[in-house]
Amino acid sequence: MNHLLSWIIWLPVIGIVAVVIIPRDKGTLIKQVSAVVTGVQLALTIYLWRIYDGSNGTFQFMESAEWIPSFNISYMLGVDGLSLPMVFLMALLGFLGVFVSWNINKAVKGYFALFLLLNTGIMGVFLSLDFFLFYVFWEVMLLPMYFLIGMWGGPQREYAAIKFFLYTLVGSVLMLIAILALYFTCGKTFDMLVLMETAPIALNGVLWWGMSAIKVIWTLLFIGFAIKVPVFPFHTWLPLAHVEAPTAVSVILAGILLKLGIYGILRINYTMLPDGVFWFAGALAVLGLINVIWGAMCALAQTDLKKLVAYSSINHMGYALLGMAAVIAGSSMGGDNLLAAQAGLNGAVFQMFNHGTISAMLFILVGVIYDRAHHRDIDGFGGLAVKMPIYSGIVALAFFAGLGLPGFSGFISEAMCFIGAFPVFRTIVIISTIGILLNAAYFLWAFQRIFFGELNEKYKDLPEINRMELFTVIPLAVITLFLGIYPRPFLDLISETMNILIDQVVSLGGLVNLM
Amino acid sequence: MITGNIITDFCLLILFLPVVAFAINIFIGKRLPRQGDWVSVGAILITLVLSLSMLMNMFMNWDPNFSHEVQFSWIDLGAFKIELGFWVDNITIVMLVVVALISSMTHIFSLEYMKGDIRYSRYYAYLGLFTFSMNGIVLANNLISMYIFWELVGVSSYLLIGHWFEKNSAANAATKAFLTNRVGDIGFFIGIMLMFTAIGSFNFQDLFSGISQGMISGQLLTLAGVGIFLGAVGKSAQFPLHIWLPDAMEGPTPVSALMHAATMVAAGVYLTVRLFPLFSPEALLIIAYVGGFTALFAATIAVTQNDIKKVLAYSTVSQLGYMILAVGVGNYVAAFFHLLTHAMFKACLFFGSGSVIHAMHHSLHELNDQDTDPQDMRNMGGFKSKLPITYWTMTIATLTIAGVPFFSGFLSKDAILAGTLAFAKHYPQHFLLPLFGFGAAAITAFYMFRLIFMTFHGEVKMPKVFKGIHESPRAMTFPLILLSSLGFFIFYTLPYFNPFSDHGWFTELIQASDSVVKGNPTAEEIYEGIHHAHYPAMALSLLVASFGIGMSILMYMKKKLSADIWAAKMGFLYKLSLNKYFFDENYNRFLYQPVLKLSQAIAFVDWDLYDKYFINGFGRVTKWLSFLTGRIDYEGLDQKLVDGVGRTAQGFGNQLKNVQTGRLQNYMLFALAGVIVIIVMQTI
Amino acid sequence: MDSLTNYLFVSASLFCLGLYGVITRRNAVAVLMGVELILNSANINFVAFARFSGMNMAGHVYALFVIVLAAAEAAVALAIIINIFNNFKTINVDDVSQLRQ
Amino acid sequence: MADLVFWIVVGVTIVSAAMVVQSKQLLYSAIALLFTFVGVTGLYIFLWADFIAGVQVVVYVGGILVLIIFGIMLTNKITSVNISHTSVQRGIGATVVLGILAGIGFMIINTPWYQVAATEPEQTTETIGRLLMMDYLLPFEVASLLLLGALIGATTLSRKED
Repeated sequence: MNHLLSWIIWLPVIGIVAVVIIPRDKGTLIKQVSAVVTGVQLALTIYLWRIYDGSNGTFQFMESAEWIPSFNISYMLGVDGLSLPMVFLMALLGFLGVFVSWNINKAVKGYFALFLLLNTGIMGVFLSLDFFLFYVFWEVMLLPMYFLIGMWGGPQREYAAIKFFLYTLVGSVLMLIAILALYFTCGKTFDMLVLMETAPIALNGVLWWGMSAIKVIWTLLFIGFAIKVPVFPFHTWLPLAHVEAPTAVSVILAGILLKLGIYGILRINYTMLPDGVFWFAGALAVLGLINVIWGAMCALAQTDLKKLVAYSSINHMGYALLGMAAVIAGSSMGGDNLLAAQAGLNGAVFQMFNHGTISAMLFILVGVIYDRAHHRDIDGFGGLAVKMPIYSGIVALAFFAGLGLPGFSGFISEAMCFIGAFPVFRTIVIISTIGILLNAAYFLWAFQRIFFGELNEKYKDLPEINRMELFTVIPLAVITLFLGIYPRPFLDLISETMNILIDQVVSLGGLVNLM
Repeated sequence: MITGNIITDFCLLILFLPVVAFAINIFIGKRLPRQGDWVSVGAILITLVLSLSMLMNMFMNWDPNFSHEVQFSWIDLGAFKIELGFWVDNITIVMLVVVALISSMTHIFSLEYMKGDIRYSRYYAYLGLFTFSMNGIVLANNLISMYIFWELVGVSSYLLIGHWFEKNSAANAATKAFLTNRVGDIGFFIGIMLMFTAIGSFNFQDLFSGISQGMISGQLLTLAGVGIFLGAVGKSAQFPLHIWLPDAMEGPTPVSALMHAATMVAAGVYLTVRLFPLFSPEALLIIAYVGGFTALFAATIAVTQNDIKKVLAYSTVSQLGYMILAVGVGNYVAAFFHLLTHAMFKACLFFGSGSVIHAMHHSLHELNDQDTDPQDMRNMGGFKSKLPITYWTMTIATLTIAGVPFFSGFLSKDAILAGTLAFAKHYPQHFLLPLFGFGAAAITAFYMFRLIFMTFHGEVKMPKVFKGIHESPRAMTFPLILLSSLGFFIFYTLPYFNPFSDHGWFTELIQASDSVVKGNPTAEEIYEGIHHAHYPAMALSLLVASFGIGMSILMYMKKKLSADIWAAKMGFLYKLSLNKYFFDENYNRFLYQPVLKLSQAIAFVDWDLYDKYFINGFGRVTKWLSFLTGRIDYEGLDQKLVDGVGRTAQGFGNQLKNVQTGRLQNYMLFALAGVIVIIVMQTI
Repeated sequence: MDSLTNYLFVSASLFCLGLYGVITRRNAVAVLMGVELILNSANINFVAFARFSGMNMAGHVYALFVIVLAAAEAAVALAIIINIFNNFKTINVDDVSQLRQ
Repeated sequence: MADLVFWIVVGVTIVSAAMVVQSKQLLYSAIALLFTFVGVTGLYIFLWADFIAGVQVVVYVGGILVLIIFGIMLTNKITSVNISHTSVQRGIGATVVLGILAGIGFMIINTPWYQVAATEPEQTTETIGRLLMMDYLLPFEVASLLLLGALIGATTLSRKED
């Protein structure tokens, strides 16, 4: 397997071809084919995980081919400790997503073709090392998402889809400008590896309109990625899109798409604009704080279960932002506190992964109850624990994982983010620990309203969660639990890459004060 | 003689056997014979045996400095490392025995008490989880594992308190317990972060040595200490986070016994005991005041409660306040001693109350009476004859808690009070602390006997119910007998037999270590102070205890003083106490509701204002702009400018129309003429 | 007669005459004849250039193709003319002005 | 001698061509066209293009001309002797055409033509055949397709509608 990464990216495209060929009326066959394709993809990523050398944090399994040589654009792929967990997560959620979508009966062919295309787009973003390719995949991913929300979504689907699309499009336009700015200032190349070396030097001291070029590019890229994360003022597409999207798409949206933002910031902003990291870290921490508190407060007030989970995503991403900001602790300005930098950055990436599994679990579970009761009003249930003991047990597990209970992976990553950010942003972290409490408050309060108390007579015949649904949730629960008890398999895999990243930021950045 | 690796193995078994039982019961418990209770009971009995063998080993070693530590690398990122592990010393071993003992008693007691419950196997599973979490705290050698199990204790208590979740009150109590604990946990976590940032390790020994090297000191250290203590405030239900504990009585009574004697609430005290060396003098002072105040404050509430379990609940809060107070004045060994004795008698009292409630419940059930509260002491009275075993065991436990000589409570309470007295002697400005202590002791004696008298003595209040009361089965009386007998002083003073001195294996094997913070008195100095305060404290405590008991006898047994008249006389105070100083109401009004309102306001701002007007505003502005540009484009540009061009062109066209003959040949001619022109021009 | 220019002049004359016919004639068949003249003039050029550049036979081949083309063109054009005649009863090009505005 | 014959041939060609475009009678034009074709054939012979000359006779004289005459016959009632055959814009047309002729003539005279001397080949048919079958096979096939297309097209177009 010399082209393992290419296979992982393009396998779903083969699936699309197959799905398109299969006649319209054979819905089950389409679903089976999609399951097989994503299953093979998952197997490949597991294989990739196994043969990836964690002790060497650099890019591995590189592939490179000329694409548009006149603009120095190439087809370049590679995987490191930052992208590998995301690739695995995508493959896993893509595979489970097929089973979550098993109940889809409207335009099955189109749905699964788009679903697979989404898979390819996201995989491509995570694996491409060429900036142009990155951008192309970024846009490829957008389109199926738009249609998936817009065609298979809830009652407000068109509004949600357009909102999502416009929001993200604004982000990608800003990103494109930044990409081009980097291209023209740093030796006309889209090669990320080259840019990582040249950009910090080439941009040093460059002024545009009286402002440092680094600041300009950083801001453009940051807004582009922040919309995806979503960071506080750019977050309102998320609840709507999550609520309106079909379950499997919500799963992908929360599980993977949000990670693209942070992945982009770490992969591009951090490596290419290390000076900007020092300029922006404080703001990043403040935004993290706002995300944590704002998201939690909004979640507390929700009566729609899915919206609650959506706001919890905003809340959880705040922790990752805090952890990311901690990287400056590693520099001489931050007190040479390498411990904090490592804890923060690893925590942020771990948090990304954990939020991927946990929120996916939450969305699947919300989907389960929605399928049965046809509404998601938290106050409209009551006492379901009597009727659905297994379901309530799993929801309890997911909620506890979501509120950062030790024993679940979310706890470790949140704790690491906090511990990492603490030395540099003491006050901010102390305030944001309130988030831990609010986190527990909204989850437990919702849990109590849905499952405790007297059984609502309307739902005395509600069927228990079925096998197919259990099958989609259990792998996620097992991963969450396993990594919560023993996180080393994950952290050993990423830590070397994070060390390289810290080194890049610390050694190249923060040396000059930006204008 | 067990050493080294074997101890590690024992600890691993003790830690993980309950959680294995949990896993078995939660997944397949329902399908096992007897719903799998034997799995849990078996597992906990094995841990009890293992703990006891470790205790025996401790006796055989007789080494006050025994210490054993193992750890493994949990997270290793290069520079950032977290190592989890065990730290076993004599305190750990004693605590393990307490946990295993109380937990196994709870398991046995529940066999009868919970018989026929709809979620019987789940109940046993949760008990296992609870025991596991507590053992994790006991064995922890670092702040992170401490915190992990700390939270797990929280979640197990959530599950158990909410066991009967069909009742809204139980569901509320569970959520409240978890959230209140989380408030404390936040402080704990901040403390952990402060410590780690300064010292770079989570390990207790590293922390101690780091602090003694001055890596963290002054205000920061105080802050870290207070933060960690806040965790204990939450778990041990100290003022002002005590509110969850009385509500937690919604859980099954054996759970209350487990929670209040050995696990949950003991965790907070255990934490402060474990980390005593790192508290700065200022932090200790805060601890002392919080503890002392809680002790008195909770006792005053307990006086007026009528629910038998509520009385015990506030009594627990009060007793925990005692322990915290002891830690605060530096006498942390006494605190741990009291934790140990308290575990026995409080478990016994809860089991006793459970036995009473069980009997009441059955009787009411037979009468088909749904309205009478089986926990209300006003419905009881004269049960002495019907429940002899329960009566005697509870009386022994009450004597123990009241601090009557020959019982263990006397010794441990005396040690605490001596510590406070010595402290106040040294720092006369803190004279309040011993006052808290002695005041609470008096009130404790009073309300505990009030409980005994109201329940077991006096006239029968409800004859119908009374008729149906029967002594509980053996599985329930056995723990009562065992635990009440452990209330005798002898078990704590061996190999000595002086009922007025706590000198014994405990004091010999568990010795205070010095604080690592400069400015704190050394263990030696504290010991000296206590030694001098020992006899005055003993005399005083005997005095207040007999005062309390005497008052109680006068009021509730001899009826010489009417409780009602006194209540009326104290009017306002009585009301305050009865309503628990309106804490829940005020928290609700000034904390929960405002937070909820704020959250709704924020959500409204986020969704209905920010998103709808600001974000969508962009869309609207764009739409308006596009409309405007559309207008400009069409009416201005298109109609005037572009069409103007068009009209001009039309004019020309009209002129040129004559050229357009429509004859192909004409066109060709013109084309050729053009060709000629080109040729000519080329040539020129 | 062995001079290239002679042939070119002949060809040019034929071309111009053909052009004149195409421009001036009203009868479609006559226009067609003019076209044939033009094609012939082109052919003369091909063959003449072939002869005076060392008997390059490619010119002959092109001439051949032109003839083939002319035959096809004539056939189709006449068919169209007949069709037009059947529809309009005239073959005068400027009478057939349905497309004229 | 050969020169004389050459100029006679040239004269016949040009004069008959002029008659084609000038004659008032369409039928005369057609007959004049025949002479033009024959004259061009003569020129081909002077140019050592024996095969092309043969093709010219066969295709033009035997094919196209017959076709044109058929066309004339079909589109004009055979009884009407005077086939309407008028011309338009003669004056301006002649001027323009003369202008073009002047231009071309100017060009012919002033251009330094590339010339290579050659001997008369025995025959050209074989060479042309080789070329057609090898170098120009594709155009050849395309041309045959074109012819086929034209054939079918012509048939369809002229078919009387049922």
